[in-house]
Amino acid sequence: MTLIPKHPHLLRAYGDREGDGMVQMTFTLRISPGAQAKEVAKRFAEAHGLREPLISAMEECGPGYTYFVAYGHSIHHVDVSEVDVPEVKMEDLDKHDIEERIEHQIGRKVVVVGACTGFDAHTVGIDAILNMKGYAGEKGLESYKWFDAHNMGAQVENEALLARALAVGADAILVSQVITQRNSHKENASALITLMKERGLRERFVMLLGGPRIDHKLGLELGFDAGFGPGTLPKHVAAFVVQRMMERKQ
Amino acid sequence: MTLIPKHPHLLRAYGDREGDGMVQMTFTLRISPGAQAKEVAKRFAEAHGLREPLISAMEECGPGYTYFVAYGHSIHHVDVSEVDVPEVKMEDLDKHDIEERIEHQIGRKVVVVGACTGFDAHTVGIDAILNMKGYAGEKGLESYKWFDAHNMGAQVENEALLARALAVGADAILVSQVITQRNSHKENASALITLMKERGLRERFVMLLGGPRIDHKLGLELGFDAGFGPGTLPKHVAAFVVQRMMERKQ
Amino acid sequence: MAQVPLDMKVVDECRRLAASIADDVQRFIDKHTTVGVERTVARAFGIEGVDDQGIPLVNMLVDRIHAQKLLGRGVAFFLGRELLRGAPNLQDAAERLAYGRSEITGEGPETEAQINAVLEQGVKTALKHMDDARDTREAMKARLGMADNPWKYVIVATGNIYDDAIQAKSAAHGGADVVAVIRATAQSLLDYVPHGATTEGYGGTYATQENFKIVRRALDEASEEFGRYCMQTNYSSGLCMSEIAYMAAVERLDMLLNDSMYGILFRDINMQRTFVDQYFSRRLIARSKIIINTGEDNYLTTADAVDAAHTVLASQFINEAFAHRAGVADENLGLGHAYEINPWLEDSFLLELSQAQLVRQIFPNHPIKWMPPTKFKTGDVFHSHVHDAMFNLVGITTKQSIELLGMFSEAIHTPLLMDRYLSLKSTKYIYTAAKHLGDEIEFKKDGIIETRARVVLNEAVELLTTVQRDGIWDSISRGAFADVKRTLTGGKGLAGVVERERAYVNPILSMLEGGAA
Amino acid sequence: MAQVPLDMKVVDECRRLAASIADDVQRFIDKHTTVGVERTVARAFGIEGVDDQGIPLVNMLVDRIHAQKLLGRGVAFFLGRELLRGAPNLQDAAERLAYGRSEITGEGPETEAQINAVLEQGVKTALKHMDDARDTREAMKARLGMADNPWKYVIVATGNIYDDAIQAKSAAHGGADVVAVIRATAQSLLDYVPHGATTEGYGGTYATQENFKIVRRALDEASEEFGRYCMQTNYSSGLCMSEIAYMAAVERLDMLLNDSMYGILFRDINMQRTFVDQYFSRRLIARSKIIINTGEDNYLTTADAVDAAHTVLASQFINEAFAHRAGVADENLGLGHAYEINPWLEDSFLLELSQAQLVRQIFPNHPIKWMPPTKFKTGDVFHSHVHDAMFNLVGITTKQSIELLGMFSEAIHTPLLMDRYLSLKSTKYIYTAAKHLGDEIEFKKDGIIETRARVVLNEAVELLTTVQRDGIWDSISRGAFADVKRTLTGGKGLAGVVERERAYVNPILSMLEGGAA
Ligand code: B12
Ligand code: B12
Ligand SMILES: Cc1ncc(COP(=O)(O)O)c(C=O)c1O
Ligand SMILES: Cc1ncc(COP(=O)(O)O)c(C=O)c1O
Repeated sequence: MTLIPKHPHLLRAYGDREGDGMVQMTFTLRISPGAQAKEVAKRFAEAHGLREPLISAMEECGPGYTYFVAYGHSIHHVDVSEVDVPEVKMEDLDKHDIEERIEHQIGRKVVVVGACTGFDAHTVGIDAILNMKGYAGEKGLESYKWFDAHNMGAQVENEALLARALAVGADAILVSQVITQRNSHKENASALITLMKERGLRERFVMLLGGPRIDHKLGLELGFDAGFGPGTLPKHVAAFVVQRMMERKQ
Repeated sequence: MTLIPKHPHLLRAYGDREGDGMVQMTFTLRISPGAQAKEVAKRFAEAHGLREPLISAMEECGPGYTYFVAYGHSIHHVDVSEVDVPEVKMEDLDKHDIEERIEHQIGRKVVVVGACTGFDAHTVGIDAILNMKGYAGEKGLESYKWFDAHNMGAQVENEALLARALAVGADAILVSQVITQRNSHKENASALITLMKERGLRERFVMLLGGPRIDHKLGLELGFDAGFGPGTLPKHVAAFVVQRMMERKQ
Repeated sequence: MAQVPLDMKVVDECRRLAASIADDVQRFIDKHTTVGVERTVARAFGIEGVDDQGIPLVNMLVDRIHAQKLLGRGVAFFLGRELLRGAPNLQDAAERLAYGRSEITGEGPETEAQINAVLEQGVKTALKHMDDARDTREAMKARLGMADNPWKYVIVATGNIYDDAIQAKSAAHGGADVVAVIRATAQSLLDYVPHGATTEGYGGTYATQENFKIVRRALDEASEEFGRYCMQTNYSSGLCMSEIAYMAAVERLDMLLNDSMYGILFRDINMQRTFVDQYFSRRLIARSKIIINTGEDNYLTTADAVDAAHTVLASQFINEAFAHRAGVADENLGLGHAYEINPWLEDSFLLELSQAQLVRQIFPNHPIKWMPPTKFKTGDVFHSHVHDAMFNLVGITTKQSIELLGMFSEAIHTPLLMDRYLSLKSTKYIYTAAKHLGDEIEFKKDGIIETRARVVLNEAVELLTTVQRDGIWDSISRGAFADVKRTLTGGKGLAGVVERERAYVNPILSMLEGGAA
Repeated sequence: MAQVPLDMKVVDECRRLAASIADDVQRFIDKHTTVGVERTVARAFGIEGVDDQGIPLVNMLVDRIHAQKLLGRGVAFFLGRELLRGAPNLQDAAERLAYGRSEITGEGPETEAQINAVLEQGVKTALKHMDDARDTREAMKARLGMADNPWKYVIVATGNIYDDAIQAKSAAHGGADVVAVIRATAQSLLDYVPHGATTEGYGGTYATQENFKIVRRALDEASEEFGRYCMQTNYSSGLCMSEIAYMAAVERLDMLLNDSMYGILFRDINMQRTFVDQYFSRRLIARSKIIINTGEDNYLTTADAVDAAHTVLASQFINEAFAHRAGVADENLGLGHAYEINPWLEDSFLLELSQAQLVRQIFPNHPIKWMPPTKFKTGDVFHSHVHDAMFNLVGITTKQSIELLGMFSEAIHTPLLMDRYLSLKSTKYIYTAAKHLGDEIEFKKDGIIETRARVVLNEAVELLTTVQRDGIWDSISRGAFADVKRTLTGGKGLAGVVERERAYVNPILSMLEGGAA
């Protein structure tokens, strides 16, 4: 079924053929399975813009609750030409290059402090970036000769993090946020920026935010210099920090 | 996240808490994975009415094509009070009751002819209803003393089916349609009804449509007396035919 | 290593019975030809083209001869005679016969020797065409290398050959080793092969020579790009079984769905027609070293997979016997079976494991084709995906050769691009995570798994005994396989079956049977 | 039956080393108490209520005594003394102490014998309360019957206890045997137990006595409706470990997450505090015949599951030794382990199978708790579902006792209603389809699976040898478990640890240690 003629910028969902708009949806409604429930589910799918929806599964997933699988031809599209997303811009340097650059262009160790803040106790991400052990076979910043990396671990309060950063004269602060329930990651992170601004300290540090649901766009929105998501490697972080320090120097 | 106050008739999706509207979507877009693709996918999800969409998976599923999994809070609802669906109305009779009824109220064997029509070669469904073997441990109409069941099998043309029904003096015609690609099930089935109407034969037979994507609503829409979907048992069909024959008598 | 006990005496007995069953049919085959066989001969002689109605020249040609009740002499006879009578080449000869004003007659002074002589070059060219394609394929395989077994086999079925090509390449990108373009619904009932590239098909795409080429090109590109030979397959079955086999041979397909009885049971094609057609198709296949996939898996969609497991095994022996008679080597004999037991049955996984292992051991050199769950699939795509995972696990554990990957949307539609991607991803995970499981476990003596294997083998030998006693013709009419009954003269295509005359000429077949270069 | 070879001499050596490690700590435990332990004693005496700030009376009480540096005498001492001095009952005694104007002092004429005598009734009531709850539970279990192992354990985590109750019932409807209400993020760091029904929590719901009651009611209903006893569990861990154990005991919980070292490693709670608290909590648990679930599975989220497998096993021996010292019987000792190996590692499934089987055999009478993959889960929910299926397969094959079901949305959010439903459905399928797989297979001698089991056991005994040599305190500070390092005086809650005075009074503990009725 071709719903709309092809257009280079207009992206529609692709199932089996260009333009078929096929998407799959899963949802639960508070209704018991039956002919009426099936019709309700169809209309629910239609409300999302799915044409000719097919309810392929309808199963009671709790007393009075039904789980549905729907397929349908989505009428929606996105104009790609309108979507412009910030991406972290930096050279793809390896550990060796980075170390060289620090040695020759900064001439002293770069100091970073990292923590998983608030009530968040998920340290695996920040450890992956900072600790010797590293991530995906790549050692963390602790292993860099020209980095001085402090990892404060989990459940660190913003105040404590800032105090430590000042105490060790950090160049960059690395914040990890994993728990996203009720947007706690956004709140924690922006609270730190607010705090720093109040104290006139925001510009003193390169601020990095990271976590499984963080991307560069969100990092910027929350007032950080960058945001890093899944798959980040220590060298990406190192490269970014050094590059940003150089930029600031100029 | 409560999006909209509860209302007894207004059904919203239920994820973890009443009113959260959480739904899951999967789709493919012709774009390579990356920050831009993720944003495009988010907007695509938003276009369907998903608030705060989260793109939880983004993987290249073919050169230049990306598969996405999205979660989001759907803003849509369905007003259940507006949804009124026809359901096959009949008594829940068992084989024994049905046999008795035919014996005493009709007094002769009920003749049915069934087929899987058009190019459709999926006989398992119609066999389940008609053949001795039956379905889900329940024997088919062939096993009924008071039924005379003719199963023409697969790939039967509408003309041939009608001719046979006339030849054996059938009371009911049973059509099975399994293949739904490009709506071929609807086309085949309604073509039969058109043909019968042209010949003034529509009212002569109880007409039943069945198949995995058939429901009563669709059966009626296509001009049949009833539509039967997944899980139909031979006794349902027998009961319906007998009941409809009695109704007509009156 | 996980092995079930095998009573080789019973296995040998099965093979002996199957041989006798096939021999009986082979005697029939050797006395008959069909419109399909003759059209194939014509195609092999390079005759091509369609008229303005889209009817292939080979159909016009053969039908005309058949209308005169002369097909028992073989189309080659007439083509040769036309050459002797002055046609500049075979194509021209065919056109003269097909469209010529004068009626075709059986009489003429031409001797068989003359006919054979004048066709000699045409026969050589025909075979060279096939052999060259085969050699090109084998060279490419050798150069690029093949994936380990089980090969990951996926289907594409958009209906539009150009979309198919995109999806085929995407499949290869996702790790597929074999790509099948599913055929348009009911093409098998057409008594001709459609022509050219096609973009409209229900439930699949028409098998045409041009379509074969388009997908082969896409997969050749994929093979080079991904550095691994990617296989292509289609269907040599239905009323044009042997024509498609020929087209596949010259277009370098790697596999073909090709069964001695599938058409009879599942497409209601006449059994005489099918047996004759399958023989010729397999002769071509054997020459081209194409792997065939037989269709026993289908039995379990109409019959119960626990009760009818032995019918699959019995049929595999029969398919093997037929294939041997057509010169197909064991290593190209992909016997089919399937994971179709009710998944909610207690220990269903054990029963599947048992059957898969049994088949593996009985046919150790055969590229066994293992089919996924379909019948018990529902529209719950999540659960369906898990069901397929268990199937994959049996596949890797019992070391199946070719595995058709299950799709989580099986009960809904032919696979979407992402369905196939996810299926490949899941399969790669299972194959990796359980790579050596089969080598690492053994089955308990006389346990559920061993016992089941014994029972199935014993039931198979019993069934074969009955079939051998009654003959396959009668057995099929009693519903021995797939719970389906077909009669000797029922079904489609019987009118296209012709007794060979004594002077039947078919130099292509002769060469194939002779096995000469 | 699938068994890995077990060198019982090595196993015995592990137990001997673990005993010695635990004995060393037990000497410390026996000399200390904590604010948590004392609050628990107060709760057991029936002291309840919160002030207008929501601060529990037991906290005010204990903190006030602690502020006077008198906690080493035990809260019971002061409560008893207050009774002797005229308080009409224990509640009143507590209020006088907590809110009274006059300073609390250590001096007084009251003898230990007098104190114990005046508390006797209170102690009896306290224990009866617990014992009654236990007996009610055991009777209900016996009447309704329990599901077969592995028990299907699922979590609910809406943050709102009323939603939790709905979801708990839905889970039971879908086949769950055990329902855990996940605790609100970081409750473990609160040095008090919140009060009443709660409707706002991040990542889970507060563990409060009222919340326990609400879910127990929902599960009692479910048990009756579905004709099968449905179990409830929560967390006895963090700074209020023993208080929660008491609350769980009287509210008829069936299981508790309770580990001797989890708080130290994963919540950075001081180790002295944790060791003392866990002992008292386990004394209560033992009395109530609650099944504990230890937390070794967590180690594999921070350390690599292949490299660190032996740390899990070593820790299980240590947890067992601690539990024995607190009177917990083997049949209530649900040692934790997990399926956390990188799924893309070749033969990862075999390694998981090996480890699961090894643990099963080493702890044959223990209700082993088996945790699903989490760390390698991604947001690809389809693939995640398959990953869980393989976990389920190992669970049924190796006959784990309690299986926490994986959720396909693990990497995204706490489970939605449908996620849990689908997980239960998939698990039922695997448990049924592969029910007797474990009985039907054997492992190849000296193969990958056997070798792995041997290696893990040997590495565990080596680790235990080191830990025994250095003591657990030092070992933890060197990162022996979970790749996490903690120091003797670091972490939260150290200020709440108090050396018992010679005249320390804790008649509840005495009774529990004495095992009297
Ligand atoms: C391991 C784990 C735990 C471990 C944590 C151990 C530890 N010390 O870290 C334990 C078992 C203790 C745990 C506990 C809990 N967890 Co937990 N946990 C996980 C799990 C399985 C994996 C997380 C992980 O380690 N990922 C691997 C790392 C390497 O990935 P990453 O964090 O994305 O890091 C990478 C990038 O994001 C980036 N990055 C990360 N941080 C930073 C920082 C900077 C500056 C930069 C540049 C880059 C960067 O680089 C890293 C490498 O590429 C996830 C589920 C999942 N599969 O994602 C749940 C999960 C995160 N946990 C969850 C929950 C709810 C909890 C609990 C609250 C449950 C409870 N109520 O008890 C508790 C409490 C924890 C607390 N107070 O915070 C939820 C969160 C739900 C949500 N979306 O809010 C999840 C999603 C599970 C679930 N479905 O419920 N958990
Ligand atoms: C078995 C099967 C086959 C068998 C059929 C054997 C046979 N003789 O029937 C074989 C292997 C031959 C086959 C072939 C093909 N199949 Co097929 N097949 C299936 C499969 C796996 C199961 C269908 C089935 O038997 N269900 C069990 C029966 C009992 O259920 P049922 O039909 O719904 O019947 C019940 C009710 O609906 C009702 N009912 C049905 N009919 C009637 C009639 C009346 C009057 C009444 C009252 C009730 C009633 O009662 C029954 C009992 O409750 C489905 C996938 C799936 N899991 O659904 C694909 C499926 C239906 N097949 C499909 C396709 C595309 C094909 C092919 C076209 C593929 C090809 N190109 O080669 C071919 C060609 C067939 C053709 N020309 O029609 C697609 C259809 C896609 C679509 N939506 O259009 C499916 C969905 C698979 C897929 N994902 O691609 N198939
Ligand atoms: C051997 C064999 N041939 C052919 C087919 C299908 O072909 P068609 O539907 O075009 O006859 C199948 C179906 O799976 C098969 O197994
Ligand atoms: C033994 C044990 N206690 C407690 C917890 C979690 O509790 P909290 O995060 O509330 O400390 C876990 C986590 O899974 C655990 O394994």
